[in-house]
Amino acid sequence: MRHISLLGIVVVALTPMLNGGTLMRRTKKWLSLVPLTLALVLAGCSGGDGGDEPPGGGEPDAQAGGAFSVSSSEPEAFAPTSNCYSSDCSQIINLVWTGLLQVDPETSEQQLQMAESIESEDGQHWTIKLKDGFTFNNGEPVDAASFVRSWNYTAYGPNATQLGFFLANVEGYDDLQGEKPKAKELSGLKAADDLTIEIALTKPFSQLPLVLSYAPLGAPMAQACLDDLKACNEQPIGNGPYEFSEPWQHNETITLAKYADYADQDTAGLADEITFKIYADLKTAYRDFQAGSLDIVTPDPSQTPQARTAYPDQILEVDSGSYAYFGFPLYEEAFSDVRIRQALSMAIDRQAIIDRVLDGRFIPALDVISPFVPGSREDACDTCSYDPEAAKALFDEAGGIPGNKINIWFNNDGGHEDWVQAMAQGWKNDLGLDYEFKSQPFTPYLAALDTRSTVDGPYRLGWLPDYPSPQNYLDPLYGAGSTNYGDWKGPEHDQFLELVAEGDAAATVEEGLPAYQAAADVVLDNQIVIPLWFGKTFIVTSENVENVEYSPTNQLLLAEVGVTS
Amino acid sequence: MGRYAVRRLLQFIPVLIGTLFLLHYLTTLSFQFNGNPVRALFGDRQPPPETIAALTRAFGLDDPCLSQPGNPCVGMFVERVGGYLRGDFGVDFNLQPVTDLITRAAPVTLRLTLLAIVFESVVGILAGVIAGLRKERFADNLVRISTVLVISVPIFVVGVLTQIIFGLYIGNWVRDRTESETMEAIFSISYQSDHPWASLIIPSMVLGATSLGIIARMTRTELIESLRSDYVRTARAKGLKPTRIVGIHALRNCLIPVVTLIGIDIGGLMAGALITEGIFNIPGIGGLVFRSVRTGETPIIMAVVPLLVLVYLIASLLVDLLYAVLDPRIRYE
Amino acid sequence: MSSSSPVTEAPGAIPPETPVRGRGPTSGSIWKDARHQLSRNPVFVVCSLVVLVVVSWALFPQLWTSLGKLECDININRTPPSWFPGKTQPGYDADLDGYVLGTTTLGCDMYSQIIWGARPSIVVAVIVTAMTALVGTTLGLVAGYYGGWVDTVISRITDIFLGLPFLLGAVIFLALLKSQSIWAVILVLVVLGWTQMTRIVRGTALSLRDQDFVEAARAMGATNGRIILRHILPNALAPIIVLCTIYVGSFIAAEATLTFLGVGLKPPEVSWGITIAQGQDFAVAGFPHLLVFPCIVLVVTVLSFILMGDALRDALDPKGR
Amino acid sequence: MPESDILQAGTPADSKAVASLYFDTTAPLLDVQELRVDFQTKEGVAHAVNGVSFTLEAGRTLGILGESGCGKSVTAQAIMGILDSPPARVVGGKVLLSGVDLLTLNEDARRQIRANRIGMVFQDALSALNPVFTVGWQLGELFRKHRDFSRKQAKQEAVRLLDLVGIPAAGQRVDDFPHQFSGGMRQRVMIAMALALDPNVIIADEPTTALDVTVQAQIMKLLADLQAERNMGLILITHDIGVVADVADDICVMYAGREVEKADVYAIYDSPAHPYTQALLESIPRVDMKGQQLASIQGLPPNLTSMPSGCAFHPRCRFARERCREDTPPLYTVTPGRLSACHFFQEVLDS
Repeated sequence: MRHISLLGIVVVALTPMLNGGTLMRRTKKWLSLVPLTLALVLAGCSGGDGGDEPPGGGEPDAQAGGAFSVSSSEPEAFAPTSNCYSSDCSQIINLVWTGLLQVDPETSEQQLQMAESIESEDGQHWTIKLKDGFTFNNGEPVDAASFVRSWNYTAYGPNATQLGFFLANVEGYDDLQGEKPKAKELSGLKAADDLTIEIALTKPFSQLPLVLSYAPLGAPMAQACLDDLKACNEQPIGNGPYEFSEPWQHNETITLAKYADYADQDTAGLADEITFKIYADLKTAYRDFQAGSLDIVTPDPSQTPQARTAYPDQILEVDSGSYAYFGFPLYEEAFSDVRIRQALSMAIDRQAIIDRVLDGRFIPALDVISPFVPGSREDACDTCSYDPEAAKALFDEAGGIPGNKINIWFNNDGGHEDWVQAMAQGWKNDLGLDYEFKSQPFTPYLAALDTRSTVDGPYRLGWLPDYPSPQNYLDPLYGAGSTNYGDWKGPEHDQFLELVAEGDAAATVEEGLPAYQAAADVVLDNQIVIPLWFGKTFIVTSENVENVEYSPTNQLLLAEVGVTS
Repeated sequence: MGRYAVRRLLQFIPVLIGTLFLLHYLTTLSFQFNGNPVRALFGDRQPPPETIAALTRAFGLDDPCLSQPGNPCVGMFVERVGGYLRGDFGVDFNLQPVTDLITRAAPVTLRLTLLAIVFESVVGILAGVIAGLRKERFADNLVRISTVLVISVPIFVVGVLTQIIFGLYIGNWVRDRTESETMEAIFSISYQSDHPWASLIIPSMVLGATSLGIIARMTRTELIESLRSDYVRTARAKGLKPTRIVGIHALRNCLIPVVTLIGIDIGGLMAGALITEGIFNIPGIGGLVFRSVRTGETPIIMAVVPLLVLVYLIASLLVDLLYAVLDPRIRYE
Repeated sequence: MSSSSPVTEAPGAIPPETPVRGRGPTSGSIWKDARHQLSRNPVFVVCSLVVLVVVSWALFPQLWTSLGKLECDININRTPPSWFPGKTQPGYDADLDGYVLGTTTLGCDMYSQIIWGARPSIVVAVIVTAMTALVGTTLGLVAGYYGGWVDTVISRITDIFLGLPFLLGAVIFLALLKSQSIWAVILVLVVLGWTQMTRIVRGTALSLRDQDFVEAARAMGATNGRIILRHILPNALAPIIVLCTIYVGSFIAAEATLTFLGVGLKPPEVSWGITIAQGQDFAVAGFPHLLVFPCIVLVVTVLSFILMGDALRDALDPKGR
Repeated sequence: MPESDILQAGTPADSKAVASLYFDTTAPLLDVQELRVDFQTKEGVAHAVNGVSFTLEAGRTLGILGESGCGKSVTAQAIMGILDSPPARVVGGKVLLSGVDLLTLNEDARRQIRANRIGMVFQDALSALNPVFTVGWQLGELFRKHRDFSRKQAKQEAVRLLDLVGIPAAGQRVDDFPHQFSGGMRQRVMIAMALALDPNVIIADEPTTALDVTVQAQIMKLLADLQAERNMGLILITHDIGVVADVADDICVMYAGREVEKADVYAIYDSPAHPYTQALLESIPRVDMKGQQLASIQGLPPNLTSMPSGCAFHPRCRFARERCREDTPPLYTVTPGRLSACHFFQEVLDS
């Protein structure tokens, strides 16, 4: 499964992999989006575990030059960049385009790139001044018009871009929607002069810069590109440290070379050439790595044990913030008793499943908030540890489940079968509960969940946070948002909503934490879901490359990768 | 024969329309009962309805009949076929024209298929001849058992094992010893676009393995029968060399059904490449259709599958015509 | 004939276009001779024994294993049996007692999984073969005997389904069905599998239609139905039976392949295909026994069916003596 | 053997010339001595040919007569060296062609004897001709492979041969396929093929069986004419005693893999010296015996794997006595040049 994070979206594309893909296949990178709320939520989010990486800022000591290769999946599109939604795709956009600003990987501070300044008096009207001297690969200057052009294209309804709705709060957005829109350009967007962009929003929104730092959305568009989108898609015209050295070899390779005229030496790349080899199946990629023809690879989960044995010193494993859980259809009589829900949670030997089935690529969840973000606790959930006796006692006390059989719901194209079966087998062994799988492809699965009545048993879901805030693990999952498929309501739910609102209203994240934690407790005490585990990313690097690092926002910093002779 | 060919060509039309409608109805039902696949692009989070609507419209899935379960959407079908006649095959979920996807994938699959056919024909016929000549002896039993083996071992097992043995073990050994890029490409793990033929050799062997077994078995049976025939006895009485008797007189007759088999196989191989393509990371037709089935990208299914049916039909027509060439006793009216 | 599809291929031993030789009216002696010849054919005897054993696994799994269908312990998963050669991955090298073939990906006893897995595999194969034979024989006889527009319509429909590549077709149908029960798999395999049988039976019927004994029956005023049932069918039976044995073998393999592609049977069903599909990723990355045992069983079973079909064909073919 | 060595050395083109150097022109053209052929079957060893001897001189015609399964065709194929082995195996005897024992030659030398020195006409021309090649190609092949002719030359030869055997419009028919010819024409093509390289001996194995009576006569006449014209030795194998009557000089009657009577054609027709020959003669319809019951031979030929003891014919013989069950009759000399394998040949002659 490809988890693709957009600002606020976990896009779980159906697996392109032959074997149904595997759990959390592409969880590795949070997109550049993440920073968005980093700053929003705070300054002090020292992030997940950045680990002991070299001190920040500029160039690490890795040497320049050379070439290396990375495994990737087929990107969606480069023209417009706003159709690019997978992490593998935006990884490439990050190298080929430079947007207005980025969030510094180490310090989480906003670093202006194309922008000279981004200012607003009221949070509603913004003025962006651009630096002079930057050019696209084809020589066009990177000017105000190039950004306006890009966003107008993105927002225009009939263009059907995936990210268009990110601009929904720009004035005039609604006029661009529908089958026959009233306007072709956002009325709130203007290039006042060559280097000045003026943006008018429908209401104040202080995080606009962070939204714009999301590379696929913030990338400018050359006029030549708009004139011939098709050509531009095959041979993108960017303004970043790297450029396509040959047209996009679909499903085969994308080769980037350093863009000679790139004006900002601080963010220029190290290696001369980066090749993305596109794979439909990660297993093949790893075997190519074994054969020495790849430098950075994400092995298939099944290859993890072997990779650990074969390349113990070349593995990079970082918390990713992804979160797997099972929800309950609370509208079903059988699951209305909290003791049943607790019993089911306690009858899962999370550690054993992680160790034996998932090959240690996860950590057991003892909270609904990932340790990746502040506010997570290691003892929040009393009923998330394996305790078969207590589970059985509780289960019997509550009178069990009618028919002594449950249907387990999950999508069958994400490689979840094995661990779901291991989990269900645990229920059978410990609670004597029979089970049946209601697994189906993602589309009908979501349709079934959307009805909030079809699903009659625990259902699997995963979450990849959009920004590292405890709030992001709470509100979108159980709040008034859309993934409350279990239809949780009633006084506890009201209490939960109040607590989240209280946290949201706090001045800083730190101050909001107690409220968020209390909200999490409401979820856990009522066992609204069964928290399972939090993910880790797992990559293997060859001896050919050095300084392969993840940013605290969980992005692979490819421009900083050096090539050893 | 000309009139026969024309009549057969005309019969393609109902078959193709039938295939198209079958696929259209299946995908329509899937949409009606499984829901809008566009929704799944956004995963857990519900995007604004206008975004879903815009994308659905762009993908040509906005026909109101798609929300009426059971409705065969004939109007939509007519519209679609009309589009095909104008050369418009729709776009995928990345808004790439389906024709582009096919023109990119088809040559690769075509190369793979060609290599597979060469491999299965040459090795299959050779093995069959050896087995036929050494009937009931060691070579025969070896060929018989090993051909049944390649038929009965699931192709995905054969594929992965081949990849590991040839690509990794033998491949690493080769890479240590040669500078030849072609050799390295032959023993590479995955498809190399720089070596569009060499790197397809081993995958084509995997792809052709199953048919190879069938061809070998068939050649063997036919050859044994042929060697018992009167005309082979005549050829012997003519004082011809054994190689000529087997190679010209006997084999020429055996080849008729074998060629039929190979011809019909062309269509199957192109599509059957699905698993092989997946294992060796070959960006061909099989993977394209598989992906589209998974994501619900109807335009791809609707364009590629009838194309494969067409390839099959043309192949079987060619085979039938070839049959008449190979066997002068057959005449088509 | 599609190379990717085990189903359409294996029976290829009898090519669809092979003209089926018209035989005279079947006499009991062909079958008697065949029985005599088969009982002395060691290959046939061994293969029948294998088939018998596998069928008994499917019918009475409890006779062969005391373990239940899914008695698994994930704490000992992926462990090869102690006698298994080769290096074991650290953490999976437990010296297990009572697990002669080690454990599966989910920690079930490999041996009992194989025994329990026989039933769905065999059930799918047998039912699909029976249905295919029924549909294929009926349509083939009707098309071949009546000819004309009936033949044209049936043949064109056959073309549509023959042209649909088997694996792709199955993937499409199963994805659209969205149900992955054993019945869905059976349905899809039948929908895509009837064509070959139809073509072959049609060919036989076509060649028999003008034979003297059929003419004679017609001259004596037999109805079409009676001619088909009493004269054509018995003579077409031999190739049908041979095809069926080959079909059973290849449908077993087809089930495994579909399961591998993620559109076949699903846990908690236990089938060989599932065991292989679950194990194969890990098998090639350090746990070979996960693939070796179920594959051997699958291959030996399929092999047995196919070789049985071969022997049967040789025995029934008067020219082969 | 020196002969074989040199034969082996010869190239196809000159093989005949080289080989002929060692052929003894004074020796009989074809001298078969005590030929024995066994077949390995599941039921056991079948003695298909059980010590057959005969001699053929140039310009003469030998008819070999017998029911199906009596070993006629096997004898012919053993002479040609085209038996399928396994299951067949020549286990004894000699086949001397102008003094050279063919059985001792290596396969390559034997191959060159075929068509060059011994030609063969097969029974069913439709199946004996390769269905997928034109007759011209099949005829020309002989010249291309044995004489190194070019394709064009070979085709000319083919036309000439077709013309020779009386196929009308040979120049056009040369590009036709066997199935496009009528039965008689096909048989003519077969004969042309046997004649092509001017062999010394032609073996015609039931050349007229599948043809209707008028065509039969034409074919037999063609064979006889060609034989006379070229002074070849002709072996005519048939079960039809009527066919050989007009053409053959000598007759050899075979039963169960053995010759049972050998004589010139007049003697045999006049008064057979073996009950089997007698029975065969009685089974042909004759104009002068119109209205009478047509006799047929009782019973079936014996199973070659379990031959009856003594005389193989005794279970079907009306003259059979105790002795016939015990003693295998040798070939008695009835009159000089006339042999019969019957203890009671005199009795048969007299009847």
